[in-house]
Amino acid sequence: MENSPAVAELRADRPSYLRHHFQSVEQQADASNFAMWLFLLTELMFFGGLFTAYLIYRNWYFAAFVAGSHQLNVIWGTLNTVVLILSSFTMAMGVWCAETARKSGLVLCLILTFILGLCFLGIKSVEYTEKFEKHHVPGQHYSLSSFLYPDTDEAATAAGDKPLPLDMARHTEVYFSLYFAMTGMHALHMIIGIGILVFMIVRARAGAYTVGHVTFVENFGLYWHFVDIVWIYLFALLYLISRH
Amino acid sequence: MSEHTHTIVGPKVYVSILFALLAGTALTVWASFVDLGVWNPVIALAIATTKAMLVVLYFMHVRYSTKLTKLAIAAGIFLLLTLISMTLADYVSRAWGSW
Amino acid sequence: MNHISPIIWQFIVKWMTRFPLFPPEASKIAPEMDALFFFMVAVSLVGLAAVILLIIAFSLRYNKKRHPVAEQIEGSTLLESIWTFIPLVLFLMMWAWGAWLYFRIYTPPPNAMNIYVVGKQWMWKVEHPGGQHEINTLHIPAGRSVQLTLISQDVFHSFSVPAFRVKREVIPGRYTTVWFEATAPGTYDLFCTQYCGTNHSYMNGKVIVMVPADYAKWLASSTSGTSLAQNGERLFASLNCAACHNSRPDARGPNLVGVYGSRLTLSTGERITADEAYLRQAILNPSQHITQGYAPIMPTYQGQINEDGVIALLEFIKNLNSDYRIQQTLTTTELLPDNKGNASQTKTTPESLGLVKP
Amino acid sequence: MSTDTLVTPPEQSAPTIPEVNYLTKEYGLRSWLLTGDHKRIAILYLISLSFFFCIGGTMAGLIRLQLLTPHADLMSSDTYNKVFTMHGVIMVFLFLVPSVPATLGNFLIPMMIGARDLALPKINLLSWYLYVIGGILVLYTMISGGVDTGWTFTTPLSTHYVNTNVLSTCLAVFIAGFSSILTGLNFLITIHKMRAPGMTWFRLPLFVWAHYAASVQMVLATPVVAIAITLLMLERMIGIGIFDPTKGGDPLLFQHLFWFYSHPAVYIMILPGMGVISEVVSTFSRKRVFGYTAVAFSSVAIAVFGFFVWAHHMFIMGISNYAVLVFSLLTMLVAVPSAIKIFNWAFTLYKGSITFEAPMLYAFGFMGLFTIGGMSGVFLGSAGTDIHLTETYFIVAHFHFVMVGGMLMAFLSGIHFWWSKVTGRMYSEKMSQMAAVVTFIGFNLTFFPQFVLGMLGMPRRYASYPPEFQALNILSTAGASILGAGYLLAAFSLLWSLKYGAVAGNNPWRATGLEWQTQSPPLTENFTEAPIMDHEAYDYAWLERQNSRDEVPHGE
Repeated sequence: MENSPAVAELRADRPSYLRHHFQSVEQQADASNFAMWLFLLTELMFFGGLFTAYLIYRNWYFAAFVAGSHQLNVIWGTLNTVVLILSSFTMAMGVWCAETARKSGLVLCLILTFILGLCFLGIKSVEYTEKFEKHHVPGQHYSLSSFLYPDTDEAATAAGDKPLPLDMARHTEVYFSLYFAMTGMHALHMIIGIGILVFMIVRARAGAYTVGHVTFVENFGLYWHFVDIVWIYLFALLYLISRH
Repeated sequence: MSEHTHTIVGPKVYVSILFALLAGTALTVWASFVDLGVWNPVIALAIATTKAMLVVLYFMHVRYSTKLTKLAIAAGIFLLLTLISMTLADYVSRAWGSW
Repeated sequence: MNHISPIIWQFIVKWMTRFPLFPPEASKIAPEMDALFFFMVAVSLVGLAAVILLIIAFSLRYNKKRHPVAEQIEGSTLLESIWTFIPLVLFLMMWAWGAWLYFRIYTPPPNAMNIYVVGKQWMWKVEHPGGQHEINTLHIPAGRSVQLTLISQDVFHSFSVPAFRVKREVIPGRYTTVWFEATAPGTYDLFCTQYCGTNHSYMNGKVIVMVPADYAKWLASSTSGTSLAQNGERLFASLNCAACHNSRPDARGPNLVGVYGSRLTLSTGERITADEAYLRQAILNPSQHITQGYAPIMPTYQGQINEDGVIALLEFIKNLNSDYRIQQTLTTTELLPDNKGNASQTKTTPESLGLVKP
Repeated sequence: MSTDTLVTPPEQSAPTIPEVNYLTKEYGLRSWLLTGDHKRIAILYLISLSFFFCIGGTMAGLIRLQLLTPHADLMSSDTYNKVFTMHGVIMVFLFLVPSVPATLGNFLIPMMIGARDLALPKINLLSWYLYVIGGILVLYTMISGGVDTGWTFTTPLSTHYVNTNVLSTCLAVFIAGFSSILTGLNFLITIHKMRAPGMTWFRLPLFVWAHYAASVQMVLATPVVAIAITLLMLERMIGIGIFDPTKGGDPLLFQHLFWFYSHPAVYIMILPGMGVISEVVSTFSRKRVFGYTAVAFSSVAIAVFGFFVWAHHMFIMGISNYAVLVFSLLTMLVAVPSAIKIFNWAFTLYKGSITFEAPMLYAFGFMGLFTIGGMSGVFLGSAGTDIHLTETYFIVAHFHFVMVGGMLMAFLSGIHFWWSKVTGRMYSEKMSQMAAVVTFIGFNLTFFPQFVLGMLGMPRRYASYPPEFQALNILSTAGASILGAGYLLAAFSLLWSLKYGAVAGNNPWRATGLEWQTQSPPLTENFTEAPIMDHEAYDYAWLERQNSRDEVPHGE
């Protein structure tokens, strides 16, 4: 048992973060990078179910989807898109800082990303509050008045909505079901991401990611960018395509 | 995957992508207020896809990644499109009636 | 052993008669279904026999005792192509045959008589056009194509008559149809085969196939006095449908006379056939089903009439062949359900008409 | 039956269990519950899987007892509904989906490709914990009143018409699904990135190919059921209307999303079993698998085509007739690769040198039963016959032939085959051979009558049924008791061996896989030095050369 693997682990050329079952740092980085991509593919399919539902019901209840979409605030939506793109940029810069071993730059980028993420959620909660107050949250208290009597509703008047027939107005609930399901799932991913960011900021300040082992930062970057991409599509589908 | 060499993408690329994304956002918001009929959703989705491509290729480094990563992403997107198109095909052809 | 065998024999005979191994073929489609079924059984048996024979033969010939040293063989492209190609051809045959059968079973002939079936937890309500209502039984004549128009009031059910080899999912919010032509008079099982909650296994009944003469007698003896169409006419009157659908030149709604089965152009430009499914949608979700040339002013009746009411209305619309009946709904108050002195023998309440209680 | 053909490795006259191995490296509960070792995690999975299999099996027993008589006299129909739902949920999500991958796959894939561990050991452990959490939620559901939606959670029944614990069950399925995603993800990365030098794709054992194919499906299909179930839970909790027909939603959309996973799920269940059979048939014929490439690619073909056939579960449910045509055609295509596999296994026997140990008997059982199960699937894939046969006992018999006759036989075959690698000891050959035969007989007696019942039209999920179906149901219940006895016997043989089994040695079957070229039970690191693959898979000539040199390649 002299040449037992325990001995091999202690070889000098193995950095401390290289786990025992990998042959080289490259192999380890490759594997975890690929793992992250596979995980993102599962996320893609997860949101894919929602997009499928969205496309089907938009085809069925076009008028309801247009009217529902008019209830969303494009300014908030655009602002959120910009915030998220900026956070994606700061995250990408963070990855670069980690790769080039710039510790303070990394910490700064992560903190900026964190703040921008919170901004996004803040804006989202403003939007949700608006929906809640107007009784546009699906369920027992769902109200049709914005769609049956658009004159009484600021957003609908601004968009020049005509009153929807009752049967179509009822289907706006499907739109808002999808709106809340899609943006809710997205926001959930943001919240998880922000949680991980806090953890990373603490670790980055301790210098964990600037000694050559940057896989975690890179993988988190992938996750964050993916969340950004989902939002790019949500913004187009929910806010924009029924706007004119 | 011996072809893999870890490419570090620099700030210059990131900044230019950032501006491209912001420009895309401005463009898509502007386009959405112009009445283009059936082209509105098409343009909105085309711009969204372009933005997503930029993010995937540069922010997510896929342009510099291994073939394996590219293949995996292609497989995922293909399956996503399968899910959407085959399900939609049922819904669309239901309206054609029976035979 | 001698004194036991007759007992066993009797036992077997009794079992075979009491417990059949094959369902009766009681519809025109059943032999066609069984032909494909037995074709598949035959193919399966051949395939299974091939696999089992190969295993047994090789096990006997090439076991360790007889054949101590294995010969390494890489494979054979010829064999691979054989067992790719032959199953593929057989499966494609089954696909084509099956698709043709599917087409036969779900495409009713044009002259089929129509019966409505409403599924709800946990019973089948059958409504004949003549006004006969049944629960968990379905009387039909032999030798005539019968189409069932099925809908569920709550969850998924499935209408299955094994002796006819037909089955169709009963879906909430949408009509499905199935048809059959019973060939042999008798009583057959009717099952709900889609799991639908606690009493799923009690949601079954009988299909009673009668010779046409008996069926005519049954129809006469079990009528409720008002046909579905008459019920629909009352509903039409009480919902004041004729205010718009009155076939006058200045009418706000399209003329309904002869609309059933006709080709319509919708306001979206789409061309559709006005079948049961379309008419139902036009009553419940009118804004998506506006006929070209009319304003989208029709209110929805979702929540005001239940599935029975929709069926009655449909039956009324289907049987509309002159303006006269529509005019009558405008002028007579007799038809209104709250009129106590109406001519109908049965007491009519809003619920029995198919209106939902406010 | 040649019971004594068990081959002792030539170089080991009196093998002993090595003192240092993955089981003895550390002791204590903590060393198990916090382990990153894929082999220990496999054992954890094996124990928890067996536990849930026992519960699911008990439910199956109750179902069969209930159906002994036409009336609902053992249980009320309400209880019966809960029992069969639990049986389905436990067996599908907690047993069949993780069965071979999480136990044998976990244990063997790193060893087969010459790696020290799966790529992500912590994720692997996490997947077990998720599995356990899912399992506990199912147990909670069971104790707190059960759930009666059927394992398919059909909307709107599950959203608006039952008052049982749908939420906790759905959450359990969601979490168990996550566990399955993580397992599949781990396999994919490991197979891609961790292969030993010289281990090219076409030198991989077919077991690994099959797991690769199944993993692709786990990773890409499972999230779709996750979103379907999430929407279902949201609909139940706060009343969103995506599947609710009264709000304009389409309940068929739930079916689409549910079956988009649950059809590939049956391939997730069966493909790893097929991998086991490839190994076993090759080893006990002492011959390379006939048509290695064809078998490897047929696994991939099943995985790919398996994604495009989901709507064949909805032929009578009101999808468009055109969709029926297309999905029926694709279903026929996916049947072909399975036929290819069966014939290749049969021809692996050709000119072999066959012995009949228990794993081989189970494998023969698999081949026969899977042929029947697969062919009956064609009956259901053909749109016309599907109308009559679906939703009856025919479909119950069909998937039990594939899942129990196929998957469970393969699982037992694999467990017996690799038992010596896992524990270092041999099971009792006679007992296990008997168990294999008893299981086979019991299985056929249980499920074959159900084909006839299905043709007669007996609907599934019925607590009581018309009396003319009783005879066949009695037969089925009688068979189930024999089947149960077969399982108990197999379990007894395995458990008995833990204490009394003969010490097996490194390679009792003289098999060629890398996992056999190391000690049993293996070291925590699997190999003392990184193995180099310098021969093709199933190269028995190479093995002979190694043995004639009278040395064991690794693990002295």
